[in-house]
Amino acid sequence: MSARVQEAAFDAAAEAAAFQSAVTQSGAVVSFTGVVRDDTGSLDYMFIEHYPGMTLAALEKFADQARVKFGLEKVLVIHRYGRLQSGEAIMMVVTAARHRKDAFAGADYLMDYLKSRAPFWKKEVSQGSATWVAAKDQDEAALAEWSPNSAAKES
Amino acid sequence: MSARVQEAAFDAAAEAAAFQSAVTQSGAVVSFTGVVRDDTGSLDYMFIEHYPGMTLAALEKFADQARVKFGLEKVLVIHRYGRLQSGEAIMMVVTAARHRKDAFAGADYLMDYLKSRAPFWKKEVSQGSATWVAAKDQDEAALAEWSPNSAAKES
Amino acid sequence: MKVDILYFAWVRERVGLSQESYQTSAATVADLIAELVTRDEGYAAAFADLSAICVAVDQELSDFAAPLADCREVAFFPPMTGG
Amino acid sequence: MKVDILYFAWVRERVGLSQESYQTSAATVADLIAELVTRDEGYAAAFADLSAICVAVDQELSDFAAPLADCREVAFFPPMTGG
Repeated sequence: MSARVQEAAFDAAAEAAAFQSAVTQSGAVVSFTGVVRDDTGSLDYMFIEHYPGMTLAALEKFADQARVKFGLEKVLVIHRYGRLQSGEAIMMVVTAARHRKDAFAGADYLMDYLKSRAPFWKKEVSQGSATWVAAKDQDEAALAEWSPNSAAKES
Repeated sequence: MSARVQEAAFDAAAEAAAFQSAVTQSGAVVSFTGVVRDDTGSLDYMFIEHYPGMTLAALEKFADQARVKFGLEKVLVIHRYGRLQSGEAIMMVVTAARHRKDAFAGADYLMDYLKSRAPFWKKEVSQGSATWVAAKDQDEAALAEWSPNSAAKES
Repeated sequence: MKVDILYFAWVRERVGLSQESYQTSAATVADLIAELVTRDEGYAAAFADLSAICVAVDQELSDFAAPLADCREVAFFPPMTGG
Repeated sequence: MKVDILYFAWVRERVGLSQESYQTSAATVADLIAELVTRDEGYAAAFADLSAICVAVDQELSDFAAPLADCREVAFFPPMTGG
């Protein structure tokens, strides 16, 4: 299992440490952590809805794709759902590879898939008023760059 | 101070946790950890020599460059010297930015500079025989891609 | 054919349901949507802008042209915003 | 002019010194190397392939054309392999 979906908070540092201690072949470990930020100073909380029947399988699939595409030794994806406060970690991705460029690219690739293809929806609740976070065109564009027909990003 | 040069081991997980708790504006935190690997199963140890008068200033300069270029909220670079065993962390880079692409690019950029422009030299000692690690053409090529005249990687 | 339909995020809020079991003879996802929007204002509002609607058929991301034969579960939701 | 010369990694091993104080009237880094290689076999071996030699003048990465006027410290080393 490379992926976990959970409501509970996780300890990003402890997860990264456990991941790294299980790596034996790789000289490069990259981690990404996404954190709830309160840009306006008025966020009460963030609520993340997901599609329980589909979420874990989707994350496992993206992790496998990244592992194969970049020759990763090991991949970890953790994504939370439910209610989160400003400053809490939403999710993390960790990759291990022999070469640093593969570890970076693997994590970047996974993030692009998680942003636009994993069944999560974020709602921001500020001063009692709830707003669903809109998908960004740039997230879709970032994903498109990994396609075989794109000139960018391919090694 | 964004950079540290030290002989002693460091706790990458604790460093990442402390870094993240000091971040207030950024939703994206990326870390890279470089680990000594024993590809042949015969490594006695790795020895890293450095240029004490120059090293810290070089790391601080690269950290500042990355901060400005990618609008990073916070940067950390730790690099060890001296004798390291297989499995030990050599160095780490952590970046925090509002957007994930900047956090990734900032860490990637810093790694390219550390690989080819920071005054460290690695020696591998295997079965009593010492070999200086040769610089890789691909590391120099990776660095060149950040130059303003390169088509790649510029946002 | 009886199919479970799931709604997420603001699609769920507009429809007013998170899940329902629905009897249909729709051949494709597009046909199913055409049926649903006639049911009441909530459905009509949820599917007013189809460019903002994504669909999964049996828990795989799909598209409006996908056939529904033998399918058990269809889910409608806005573009995903994970990560 | 007296200048501190530092050697690192295999340059240091071939020269046989990590640091020395050296009296020179060399105008550039290239001139300084031309003087050093005549001193003994160790220097000659260290500087045999100049494409494998990097230089820092007063702790800033530099090149062989750099002038040495007013400089206090010159360091020679192979391409760096940090990270």
